Amino acid sequence: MSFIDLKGMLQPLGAVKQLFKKPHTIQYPYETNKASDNYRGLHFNDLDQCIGCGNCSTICQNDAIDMISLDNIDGKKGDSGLRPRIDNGRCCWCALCVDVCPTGSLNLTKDYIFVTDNPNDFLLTPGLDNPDAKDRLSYTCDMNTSLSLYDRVPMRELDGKERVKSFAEVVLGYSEEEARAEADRCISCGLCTEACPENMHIPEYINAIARGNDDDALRIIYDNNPLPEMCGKVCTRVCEDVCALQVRGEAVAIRWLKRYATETAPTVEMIKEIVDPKIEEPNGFSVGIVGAGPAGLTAAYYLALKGYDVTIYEAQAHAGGMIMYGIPKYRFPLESIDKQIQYMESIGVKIKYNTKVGKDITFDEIYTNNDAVFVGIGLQNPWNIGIKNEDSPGVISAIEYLKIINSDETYDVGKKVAVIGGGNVAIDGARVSARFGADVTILYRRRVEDMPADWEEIEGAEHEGINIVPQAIPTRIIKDEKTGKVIGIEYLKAKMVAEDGGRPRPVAIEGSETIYECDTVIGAIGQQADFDWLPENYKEDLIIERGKIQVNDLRQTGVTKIFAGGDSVKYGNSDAISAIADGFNAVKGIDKLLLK
Amino acid sequence: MENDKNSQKIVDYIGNFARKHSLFVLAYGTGCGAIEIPATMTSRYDAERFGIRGAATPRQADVLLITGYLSTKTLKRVIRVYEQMQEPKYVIGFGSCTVNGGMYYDSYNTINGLDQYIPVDVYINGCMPRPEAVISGFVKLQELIMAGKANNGEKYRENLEHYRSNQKKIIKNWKMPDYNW
Amino acid sequence: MTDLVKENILLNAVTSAFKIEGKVIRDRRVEVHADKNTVSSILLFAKKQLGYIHMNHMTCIDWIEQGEFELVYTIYHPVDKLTLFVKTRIDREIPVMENIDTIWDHANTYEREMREMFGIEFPGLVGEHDFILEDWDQIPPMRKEFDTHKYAAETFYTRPGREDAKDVREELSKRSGTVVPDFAKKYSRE
Amino acid sequence: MEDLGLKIFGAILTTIMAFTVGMTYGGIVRKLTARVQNRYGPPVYQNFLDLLKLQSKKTNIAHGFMGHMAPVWIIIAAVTVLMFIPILNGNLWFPNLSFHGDLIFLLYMMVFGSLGMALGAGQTGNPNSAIGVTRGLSQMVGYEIPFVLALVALMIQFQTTSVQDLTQVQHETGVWNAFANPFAFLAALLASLGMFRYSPFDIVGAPAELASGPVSEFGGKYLGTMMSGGAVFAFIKLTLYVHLFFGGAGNPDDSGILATLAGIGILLVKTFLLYMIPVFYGWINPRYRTEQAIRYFWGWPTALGIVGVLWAVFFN
Repeated sequence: MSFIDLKGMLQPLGAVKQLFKKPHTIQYPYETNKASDNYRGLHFNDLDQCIGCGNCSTICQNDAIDMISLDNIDGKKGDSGLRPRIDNGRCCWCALCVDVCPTGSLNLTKDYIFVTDNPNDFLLTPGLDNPDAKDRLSYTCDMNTSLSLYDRVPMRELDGKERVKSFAEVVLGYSEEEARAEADRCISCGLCTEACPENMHIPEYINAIARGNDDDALRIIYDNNPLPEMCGKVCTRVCEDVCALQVRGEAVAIRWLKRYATETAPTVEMIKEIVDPKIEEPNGFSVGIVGAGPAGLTAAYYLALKGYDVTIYEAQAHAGGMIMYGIPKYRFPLESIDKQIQYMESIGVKIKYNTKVGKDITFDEIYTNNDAVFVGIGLQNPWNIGIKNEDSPGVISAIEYLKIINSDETYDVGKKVAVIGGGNVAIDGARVSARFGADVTILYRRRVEDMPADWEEIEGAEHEGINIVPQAIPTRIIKDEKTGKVIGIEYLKAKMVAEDGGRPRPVAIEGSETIYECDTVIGAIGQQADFDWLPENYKEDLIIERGKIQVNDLRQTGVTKIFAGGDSVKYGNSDAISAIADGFNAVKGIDKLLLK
Repeated sequence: MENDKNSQKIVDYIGNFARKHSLFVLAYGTGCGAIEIPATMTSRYDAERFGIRGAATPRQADVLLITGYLSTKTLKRVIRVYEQMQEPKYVIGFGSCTVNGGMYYDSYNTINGLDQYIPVDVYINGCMPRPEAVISGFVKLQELIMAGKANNGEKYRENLEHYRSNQKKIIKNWKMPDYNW
Repeated sequence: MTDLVKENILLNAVTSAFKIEGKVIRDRRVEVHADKNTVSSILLFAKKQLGYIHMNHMTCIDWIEQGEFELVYTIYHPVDKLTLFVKTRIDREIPVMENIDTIWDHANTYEREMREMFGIEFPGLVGEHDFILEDWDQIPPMRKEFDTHKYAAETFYTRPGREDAKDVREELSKRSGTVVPDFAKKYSRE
Repeated sequence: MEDLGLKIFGAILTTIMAFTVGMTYGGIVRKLTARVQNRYGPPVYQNFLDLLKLQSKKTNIAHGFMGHMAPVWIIIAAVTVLMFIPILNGNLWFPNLSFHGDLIFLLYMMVFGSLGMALGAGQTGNPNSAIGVTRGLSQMVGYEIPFVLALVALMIQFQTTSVQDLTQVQHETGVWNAFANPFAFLAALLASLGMFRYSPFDIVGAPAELASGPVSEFGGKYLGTMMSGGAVFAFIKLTLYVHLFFGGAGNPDDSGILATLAGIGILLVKTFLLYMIPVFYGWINPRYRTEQAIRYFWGWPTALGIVGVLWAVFFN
């Protein structure tokens, strides 16, 4: 150590040179600094993209997010009409709300400066109050960083080659772990409940499954759906179309979860034990029900629970209506139906089989002997295809065909089959034919993506080797001159023409006639109701328009005592869950009529 | 008379101008925001450009910074500090906690709305606000001072009853000296 | 992964001396479950005989369903670098625990905190009652039956302007005209 | 009578100039400090704004008689001392109340301000003030010793106790006292570091730990007045040093306008350069504790002071 440390004394003089450097101050507010790329500033919500599921509000640990209704936003199916509003006096910008946003509409921006002298200014409706912030998004929720689980737990199925060999059930069902994992994906927003015609308590029972309480789940399901096993297998599941997760990923498998819940109670006794239905004392009223389809069964079940004396008159040997005779057994096995019917009967529903109204019993008799009548006859008669040689042998409607097959009778479809139509019934007909070893082709007027059938069904059909020819308009059926049997079908290729305010319309291309050789033509272009059994005097009062009975909200027809539901009324789609909803609502109507 | 008014205006203008450009800040480091004050003073953001400067005691301070949540126990000290400050005085609330409780909204010992207990001039949004936001808060305060709207001390004196009753609701055992202003 | 030799030796030493249960949690962490009366002798034994000269921490867990408070004493051996957790359970209705600030002076701080936050009495504990809380007149706030949300809502001011908030599930039910049954509501989102 | 009128005018002029220069130097220092710290810093006139604001603040807090008197005391001490400081050597416009022995008188009077502050701070009863005052006085004891030694050396060397005479000597011989007795100069220079209370000797008013120390109970007008007094004191010290060691400023034979302005210019340059020494020392040094500060002053500066005295005794 030297006596005088010259270097040490002079080194600090270097500080002076700082005097002549440019300061590195950011002269805010005259200069601005760019926020980092994923800075978590104020929120921005794309109001059009948002579906108001309220997941952000639920997750918020600080209770900072409210769901409010805005003036210019109306709710629709799949959109609650509510939008989040952030209380910036609570928010701590943890961005959990962004991470869980299933649609990715809620994001954080680079704006972080918000100064005010009024503490009530801190309520911010993102998107409405800062519409220009869209350009400054920073912390966004993409599919990789999102906390939502977008991928559905895959359902185990029989292999396509395996399943064409028999009518064994294609879908194998979820195991317990799979069901819990799938149920965990649900964000419990409840958007599905509105889409469901029956307004089932979907988030509640899925939550119950997720928490491991299968019994509770089953009870919640039976609260407003007495045919869950059927719904769990063949429901058209409009709920899944509006699932919040479906916006960016795959919807929660609501149908399969319901199926799982019903599988936890494999016998009638177990159902009864778990559901433990509370049957009220008989109230002295009796109700007659025409048709043991989903609508009739539902009405019967809830009426029976309420203490009514219920009798169902069914023309066929089996109850279930279209689910019994219209749905192939690989989708919905016979024992499942039987279980449901047995459960119904066990709580006091009386079903008279092989009793066709108008033939075995008159409608007048039912009408006069009961305090109320519920009509759930469904659509029995197929529409005609409307082309030449339609009446030849070898041409059959899908409904008849399925009915024959489901009645354990046989029908020879030959080697090659053409199916006309793109609905679920058409696919059913095609897949059933494939199980008889036939080479099946579906002819559909529009594109594949326009087909009204379930995408799962279409996929299933493709796996089973069924050929789909889209944009094909059948013009005539060719029959063998000698035997009169069908030998082929001629169709025109079509091109899609965009139409104002509607889906694209197929227009036939002249001269593009193609002939497809086949042994059987199955027509599946829709059904209509059969009202022949109804006496003329009722027909007038019931008000039947375009083949459908007109009813009010409570499914009451023009005749006070007569209620109607199912496919044959104007309400809803032609599917089972709508029929169940009709039955359920008719119970309310009957209750209102009789008990006041 | 008119001449008098004008001269008063000029005096006010000069006074406000001086006040605006000379803000002695007492940072009452209550919460997370205490860490943002040194950052604001660093050469990167350089709050001293605006004449903002730390004051160590409430006697010298013009601005009281409440930098986050206040527990009921801290509130006592804040009220005392605030009352010791000399008029004209201003209060800046930092972050969510001073507005509506922030992430401590359901805590058993954290107050939710600061303006119930002492009047607040400017709130800065954030949790916590970045130094830029803090500076923008000061700029806002300067605007208010120049417009003559920052009359925090007056507000407190006039509504003393209201503030006192709110304060006593939280601080049950009131043993605080009364100051005469 | 070590073979946990040191840990097992410690566990045996403590459990065999006092005939109590215990287990090795993971490397360098050992816990023993003691009766409330033997805690101080275990701590003294650990301190004097085994060299656990430092008390890291002392905390309390409210097991409201079992009606018990669990007290955890965390002590540390600075040479072996082992941490010993001595756990004991006391009755929630009569929350009295032995005072151990004669063994470690700084236990006083933890005990005063617990006295205030859980209402556990430590006979002979020196110190003012107003330690962390001032003028507290409710049940001790860390007890689980104390509803802090409710207390905060009643005591502190909540800024108005958020009354128009709606619940998504209720709004949807209202729109579709249905009611979620009570037994199902417990599975609704909160 | 004409002479008296000129003297009164000169006193007022001196005070205004001392105040303005002192405040401006403070502002410049803040700006330069900011630049050294790589930032822009406040404008040069910031100190005036601060003062204006402080004077426009309401001040309702009373701490008893000494509490009120302390700022007044400081400003009285400052102005009084100022009257005995030659601003420009023998200039008619800046007369001063010099007399033989005024250097000794100044030595006492310069402590007067600090004492007033100490009494005021004591009356407020704030413990921080008490600690601050203790530290301040301890530190004063530290730097007074080399400072007094340096002045004694000058007194012995030139056989006078008048500031005016010391300046005149330098003017006549043309040799600055800084070179006539370099040891005394160095001792005084190092002592001045403590006098200006820049870092590292700023523990007296350490804001973070002592809440600005002695002035912690003084706000508003009190603080403003103290600030003005401090600014005047800074000018006093600088001018005194310039006149004692740097040959003073101004020509005693010419009091014309041009010569006076030139004199003021020279004074400003010299004082500013002198002022930058403690400021620069402050930029590059962290803070000393009180005992470190005292050890510092009683080390090299005191030794240099003693050498300065010996130099004066034996070589002249």
